[in-house]
Amino acid sequence: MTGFPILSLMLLVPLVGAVACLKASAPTARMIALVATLIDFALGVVLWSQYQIGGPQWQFTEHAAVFAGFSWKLGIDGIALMLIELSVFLMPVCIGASWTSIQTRVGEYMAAFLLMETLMIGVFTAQDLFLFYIFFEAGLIPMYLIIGVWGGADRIYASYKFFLYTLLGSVLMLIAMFWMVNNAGTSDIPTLMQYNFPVGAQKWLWLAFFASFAVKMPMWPVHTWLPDAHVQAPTAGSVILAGVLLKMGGYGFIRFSLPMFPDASVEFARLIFVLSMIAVVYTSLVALVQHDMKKLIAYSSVAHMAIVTVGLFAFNRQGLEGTMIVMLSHGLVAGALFLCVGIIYDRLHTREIDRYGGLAINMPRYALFFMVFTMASVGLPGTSGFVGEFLSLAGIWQSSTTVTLVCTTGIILGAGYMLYLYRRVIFGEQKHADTAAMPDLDMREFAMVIPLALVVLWMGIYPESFLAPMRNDIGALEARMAASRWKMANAGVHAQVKPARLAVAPSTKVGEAR
Amino acid sequence: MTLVDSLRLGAPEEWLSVAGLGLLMVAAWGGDKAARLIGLLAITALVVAGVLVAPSLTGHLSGSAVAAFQGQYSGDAFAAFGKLLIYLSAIVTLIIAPRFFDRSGGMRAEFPLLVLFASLGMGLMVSATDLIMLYIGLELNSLSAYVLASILRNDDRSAEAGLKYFVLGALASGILLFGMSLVYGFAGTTSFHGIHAALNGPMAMGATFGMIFMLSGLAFKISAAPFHMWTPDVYEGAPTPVTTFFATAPKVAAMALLMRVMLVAFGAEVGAWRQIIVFVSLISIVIGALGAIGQTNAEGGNIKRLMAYSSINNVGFILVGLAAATPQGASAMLVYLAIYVAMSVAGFVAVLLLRDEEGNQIEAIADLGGLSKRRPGIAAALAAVMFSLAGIPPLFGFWGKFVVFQAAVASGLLWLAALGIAASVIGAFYYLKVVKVMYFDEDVGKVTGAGDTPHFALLIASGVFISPLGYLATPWLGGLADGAAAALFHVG
Amino acid sequence: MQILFIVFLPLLAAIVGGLGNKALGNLAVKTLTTGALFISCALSWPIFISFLSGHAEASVTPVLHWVSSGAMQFDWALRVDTLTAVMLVVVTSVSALVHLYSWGYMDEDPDQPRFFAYLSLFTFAMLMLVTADNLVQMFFGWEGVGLASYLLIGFWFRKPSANAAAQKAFVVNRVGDLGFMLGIFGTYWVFGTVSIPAILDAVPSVHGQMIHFLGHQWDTMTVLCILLFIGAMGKSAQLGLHTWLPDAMEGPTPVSALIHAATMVTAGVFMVCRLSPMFHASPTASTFVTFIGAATCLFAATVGTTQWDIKRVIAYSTCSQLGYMFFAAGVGAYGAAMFHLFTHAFFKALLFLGAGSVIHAMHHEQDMRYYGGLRKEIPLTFYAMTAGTLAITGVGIAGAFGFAGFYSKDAILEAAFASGSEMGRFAWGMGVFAALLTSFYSWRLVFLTFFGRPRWAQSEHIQHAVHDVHGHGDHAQDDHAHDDHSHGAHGHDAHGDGTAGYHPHESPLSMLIPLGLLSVGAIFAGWVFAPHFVGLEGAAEFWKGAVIVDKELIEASEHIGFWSLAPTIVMLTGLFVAWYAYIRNPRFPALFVEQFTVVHRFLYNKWYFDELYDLIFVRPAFWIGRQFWKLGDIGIIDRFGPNGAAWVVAQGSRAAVKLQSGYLYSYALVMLVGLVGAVSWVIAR
Amino acid sequence: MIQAFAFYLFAVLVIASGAFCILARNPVHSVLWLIVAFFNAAGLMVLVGAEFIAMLLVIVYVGAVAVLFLFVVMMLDIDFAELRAGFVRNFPLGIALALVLVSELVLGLGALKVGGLKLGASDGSAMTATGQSNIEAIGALLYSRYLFVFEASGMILLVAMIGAIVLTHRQRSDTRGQNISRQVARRPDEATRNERPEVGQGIQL
Amino acid sequence: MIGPSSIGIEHYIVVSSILFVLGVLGIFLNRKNVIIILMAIELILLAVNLNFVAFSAFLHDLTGQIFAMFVLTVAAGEAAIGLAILVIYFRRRGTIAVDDVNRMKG
Repeated sequence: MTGFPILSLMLLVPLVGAVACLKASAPTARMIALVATLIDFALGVVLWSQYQIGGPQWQFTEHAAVFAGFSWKLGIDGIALMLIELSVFLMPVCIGASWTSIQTRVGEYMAAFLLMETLMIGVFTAQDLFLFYIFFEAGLIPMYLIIGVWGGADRIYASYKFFLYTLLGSVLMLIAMFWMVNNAGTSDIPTLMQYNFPVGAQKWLWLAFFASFAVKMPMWPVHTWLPDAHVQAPTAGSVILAGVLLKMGGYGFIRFSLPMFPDASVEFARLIFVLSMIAVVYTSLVALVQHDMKKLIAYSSVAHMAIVTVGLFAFNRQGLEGTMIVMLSHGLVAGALFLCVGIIYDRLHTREIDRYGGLAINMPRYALFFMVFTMASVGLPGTSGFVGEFLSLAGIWQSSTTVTLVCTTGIILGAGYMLYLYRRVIFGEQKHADTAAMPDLDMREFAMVIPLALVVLWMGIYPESFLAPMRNDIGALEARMAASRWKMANAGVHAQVKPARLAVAPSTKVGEAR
Repeated sequence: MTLVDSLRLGAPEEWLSVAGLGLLMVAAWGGDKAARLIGLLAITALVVAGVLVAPSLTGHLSGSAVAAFQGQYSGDAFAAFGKLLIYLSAIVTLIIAPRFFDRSGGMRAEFPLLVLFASLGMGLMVSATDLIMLYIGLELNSLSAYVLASILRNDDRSAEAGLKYFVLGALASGILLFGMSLVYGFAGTTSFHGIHAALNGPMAMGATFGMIFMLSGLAFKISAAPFHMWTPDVYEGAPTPVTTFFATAPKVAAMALLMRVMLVAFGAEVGAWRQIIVFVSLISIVIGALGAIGQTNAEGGNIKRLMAYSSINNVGFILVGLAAATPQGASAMLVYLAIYVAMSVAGFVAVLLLRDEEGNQIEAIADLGGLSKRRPGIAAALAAVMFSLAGIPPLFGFWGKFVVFQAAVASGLLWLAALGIAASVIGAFYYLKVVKVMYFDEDVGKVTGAGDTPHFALLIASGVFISPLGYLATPWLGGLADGAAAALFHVG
Repeated sequence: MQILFIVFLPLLAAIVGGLGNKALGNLAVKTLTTGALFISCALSWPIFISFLSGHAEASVTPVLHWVSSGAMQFDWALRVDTLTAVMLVVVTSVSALVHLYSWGYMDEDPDQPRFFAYLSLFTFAMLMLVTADNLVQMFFGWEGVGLASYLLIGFWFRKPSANAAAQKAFVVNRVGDLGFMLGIFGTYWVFGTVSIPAILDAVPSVHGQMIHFLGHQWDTMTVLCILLFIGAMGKSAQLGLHTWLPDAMEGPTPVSALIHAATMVTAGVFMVCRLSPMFHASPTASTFVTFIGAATCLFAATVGTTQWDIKRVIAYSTCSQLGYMFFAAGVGAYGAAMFHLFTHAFFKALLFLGAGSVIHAMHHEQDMRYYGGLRKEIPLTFYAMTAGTLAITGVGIAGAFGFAGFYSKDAILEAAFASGSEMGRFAWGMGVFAALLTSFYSWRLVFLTFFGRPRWAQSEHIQHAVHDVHGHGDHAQDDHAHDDHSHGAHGHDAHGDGTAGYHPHESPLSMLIPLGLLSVGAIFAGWVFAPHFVGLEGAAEFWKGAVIVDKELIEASEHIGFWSLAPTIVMLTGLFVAWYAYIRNPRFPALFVEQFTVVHRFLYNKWYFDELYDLIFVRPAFWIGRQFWKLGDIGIIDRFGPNGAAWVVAQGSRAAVKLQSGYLYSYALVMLVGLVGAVSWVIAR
Repeated sequence: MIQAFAFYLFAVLVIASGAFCILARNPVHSVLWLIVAFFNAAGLMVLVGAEFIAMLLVIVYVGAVAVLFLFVVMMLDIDFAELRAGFVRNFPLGIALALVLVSELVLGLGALKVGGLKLGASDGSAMTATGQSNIEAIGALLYSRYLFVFEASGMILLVAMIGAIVLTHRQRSDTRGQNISRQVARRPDEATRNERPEVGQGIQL
Repeated sequence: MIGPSSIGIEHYIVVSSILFVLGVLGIFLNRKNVIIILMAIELILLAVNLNFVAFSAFLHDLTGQIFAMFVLTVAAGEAAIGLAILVIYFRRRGTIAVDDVNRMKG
């Protein structure tokens, strides 16, 4: 790679934009925000094109020891790359979503969002444990303000819950980080990913990290902040919350919990499985009975994130790769669904499902896109939702069939609640005059949903684009987990009963060896 | 070491004494009209004292090279670190005072003098390596502080604050003294190093009692629970510049003193006091948080009281570093103190800038509603202070907690760290509440008025320091703190 | 290359037509989609014929890389072999005809481009399904047709019943898909691949292996096959997962013909046949398939005898016929299953389209009680329906000529009988009894509809049509409002003949042509293709291993002697009973119902499956969901979690405030407490 | 024997007068009891040979501090009748705590006698030289070794003075101060004015 | 001069401890008068001085007496300041009852 600090630049651009927005008038602030996010998106595209698939594990690395105790160390692997792409892709959409719906304190709003972008990219690029933590945690502030200042009626409760819940989760992680750095003598993430902590300590460390990531994901039963936060946040806030912030939890698992504490991960896999199974069924059923569109989608997010966790803790190639695709896909799809809700919310200012109905009549284009995202959400093959769910569930089968069965029921329940939502909102007769009078998508809204829909289909039809950069990294992780499982099984700690692997019939498609 | 050498090491205190006496003359002849001039001169004197102190900060001298007056006084880097922070706080106090006192008939000429003498006393505190020196420094500071608290003698709250502060302070110094007498008796000496040498091995019950009493007395000065009760009332009642002073300089001095006593005098008996410190630390964190939440919930919640509880809370965090009882922990405490001073300054300066249409100071939290619309700059600064106090990255306040907990974990105090940091979440609640009032609530239309340049300069300077930019100072700050802490642990 | 066009032309048409919707206009979209389908159809037949003549070999056309995740690799690829070729012609032919039919049937619908786009989209998905080279692509098609089905059932989305039916179809299918997905996972786990040929090659190596599933050890192939079969059950509406199919009749009739009769619902059969080596390797799974098929066959037939809705009768008939196919596959007669699929596609599409024509004529009245005497009004439809009925009831004389169903159904029943297994005999019994019922309800349909006196007057639809001068009433969409019918405005009281002054008209040409072509298929498909599909000599050569051809079974089934006459006998019996009950003695059904109220109610209410599912799945799901939400999330997690913590903190804060009483002595006391505490701790230590 | 008698006498008296001091209703009585306590404490100090401190106690405390207290008590003009009697709310708890503390101190410190109360060992740098009187020895130490602290304690007294003045000194508006320099600097032309009023008009001031 | 032999140091410690606790009690058992609180503080300091002097004697070390002298000095200053504060408080509020000193709380 060139020595050009492109990652720092990506962090800097939104930050500069944020500062500029603070004092700008509303229209200027919007333009600044849009331009800044688009520049970052362009940089993201450059990043992707420059990323060497099969190259070194860590690319675009930067290092500057300007701080005491930790250093400014950036760098990405394929996994981080993909999540960065997701972030920079969603940000312009978020700005677009806020274009007209936010009318008060626009400058500050845009600044908060741009700050958010910096922090999100920071989370995915940080290669120093503490730098990661700072980015990870700092995101709370802008999000708190976004929910609290521009949110709905119950925004205060929601913002508190969001903030304190996630804070409580992550502070324990900080303690664990101290211990790790103390023990390993470095806060360098790539080094720590190879470091073997004592098995006894791994458990506590794992639990501490788990506290943070489980809240962030969120996993049952610490998910209750999510519906509140989503419902109260402005549209773009929900988009970014569902699109990127939840992914930080998954990213945390894949970057920290698994490679750093492989033995503990193996031990606690069962816990994860149980929580995830509950989450899938529980939150899906809860989603079924919601009256508030955003709440419904929020609960569905919890269910989808449960697939992520089980996929991760399958510790195999399909599970891990599937998980990553689920995360990317859910980022796009849940984001898009929140966007769709936002679009009609802007028109009618209610999220009550019963207030809508028959939108297919006056908003056919909207209905089309909503359908695309609904189908992606229920995991229709050909959309991004399928590839991820399919791979991760296929991965889990190799760990536990019971878990697979229970988690796969998510596809039934998911179809149930999403179609029920669709049916009540889009189909049926037009029950209210104001609903019937709502105009179809305008150009701005088109410009937001079309790219999302295209990427959703792209990821569904040719996911190789997304899988290829991550392949080696996931391969390395899989190898590390496999070694640990072997170790644990030998120690008799966690011997999963499974039939001996049958002779693999030669595949007609010859690919790389497993 | 000759007396001349000793006098050279004690130059900052000597200079401040001389300057104080000189300014006293000015005050005697000039009266209150000369108050501003005296204030300026006092600032100058403090700056000069700072210049005198600065070399030893990086001098890396330790041991006998910095021990003056037969080992009663130390001019080491640790003392220098503390003194610089103290002088800085005093300077800030003197800068912000005149405008405040304009509302109540102008600043008294004695005000800068008292600040000066208090600083002198605190200088002695951080330099003290002997119980007598400790006591004298402490009392010099305390007596000045009692007067400062009640200097608005036409104000009910100020008088009450002074009274409460005095009575409880005297009780605390009584306890401290009793402890010192026991320590003296059972160690046979008043010198810190002597005590260290005497108390090596299983500790006599009497000495342990003495240590406990001393600890209690000092805990009062740093307002650690359960010796914190005076803090909210005094913070509220004292004039705001004085509160600013209380929140910064004496905290630094008393904490530095506590560190020296615990780590030097009782440094061989860590096992005897660590658990007490752990307990005090945790209970301070919790009580501070709970009390502050009480302020945010109550109708008449007062921002100064809130800051008081916040200081109790923060002291709890600082003590986590003491529990570590390592150079790393000491260094962390110093870093935390430096950041805490900046946060307090920023917070109180912001509070000072808030006035209603009639020019009265605004102290009720509820009156901050809509501040973000009326005075976005001040609101942003106050929000930054709040998030920083809560220890949310990327604000610099996080760094203080960071180093302190890192030190605790490094010395094996995993549970303390876990509980402490978990309790910090409770604290986050009230900081959020203030932000909520400023940003989410309706405009109550009370806040107006503008500050003058010095205030804004201070606000910006401290604001920048607690902003993420502060992290750029971490190597520098950490280096100085490490040096200072190392001096503390240098035996001999 | 050919195959690429066949598959992707419909997709292209769907995309262009769907997105171009308003911009292109009705005619353009209709032409485009129908044209694309006819081209596909035209391209498909040569492939079929080449397989028929034994020239073609199986081939795979790669399209695009799809996913590779470790050993889990699969591409978008189009496989063409005999099985595919059969399906290709079925799908494209029926689809093309249905497209054409819809020109007439949907003529007055305001939303035609959408309809045609959906139809084409469906065709694409179905083609992807049948050309799948790997299980995942098959699943893609599987779900794709599900989506299209969902969209088409809910095409008239203003009707709540249509929406409910659409959702039900999707969700119930998902239950099956759950099994299918698990089956794919398991297959991948066992074979390390999802490529169908590779799996089928490896089947023998797994023989006798055990697999760990849900905490127990099972025979590998049995588990996999049953899981996969659950998928098939969902899609093919087998007993237990059949409930969506009758409701799916809420969709426009061409949809019923295409999706819910000829193609999509047979996907399950196709899948079983496609994976026939797997099923063949597991006797247990095959038995299970047989049982489900036989049970469905009988169940649906019994229900079909009591329904009044013309489309529902045909729907249950479909369900029943699918049961035949499955138990054929279950006993190992995959060729017969496919053959029945093939012939069924023609005659069932024909029946549906015919019914559509009737409905069209009867102004969207679907209740057969309000039909009668239509033979004279719409003769062409009558002939077509009769041809279809002859085909489904299996009229024919062995060795001479028979309608399509005669060959395929007989082949199935004979194979079942010949299989020798107990389950095979059971299936045979069920099948024969179902054949009796089939004959009865099919002829019942014909008699009720076309014979007897008109009973139209009681129909609200007809009355509506007669009275509503303005044509379009509040049925903006589903009401085609045949204004021309109401011209002349005879008062209904003036007519004592039950017509209410209504004159049904024969359907337009665009609808009649498909009827005609399908009639040809229904009449001759069996006679022409039987040797290839199920013939003793032709079959192996024809299938070329695409499905397992059990020569012994075919051999044996040709020698079952007297028992081969059973279907014919029951067919005639059914015809007679129907004739007696609905023409000779029309009061007989009422008497029968009176006599056997319970049985009738049981059958009429479809064995109460819907009610049962509502009771044990739907309602509990909502109830539990509400409990989880209100009691779990709000009542427990929030209450004892964040809100509980907040409460504790609030209490603590209150206590802290109280402690800060303002009194000096309290403060001193607290200090003393601290001091004493510390001293005590030291002493106690 | 006589020492022991003196010790117990002084000890009992100092404790008793201390108790009366805090329990007396009338603050004047309290001050007097305090003085008694001081005297007895001084006696105890004399018993151990610290004559100078004992004298200091009497002179400084009784002579200055206690008198100051009396002065303030009188000055504040408190309506003693209004002073509420009785004890505070947490009286039992307070007493209990105090008892616990006393017993802990007495037992913790005094009980060590069982094994011999082991005091620390002085380093001998501040011992009384032979033949040196108590006051001489203290003086010698104070002005050499503790010079710096001694000076600093002077600052404390200064601060106390400043503090007391700052707090209590009032510029009385009803008294007229004399400004000597102004009086001296006053010139005739500032003080007098030559006016020539016209008839019928007064002087305009 | 009475040597340590006749009356042990522990006697002095006990006396001073009791005196100390009496002083502490004086602070928080009293709701009548702030002046008494100030006197209680003086009692505490007296106890401390007693301790210092006793230890000094038993250690044969004058530091304790020096310390006691400083304590005396400071106590005098403290008394002055305390009374001054009391005076201004009384001027403002017209009372020095301890019960009334609770304008600020919470």
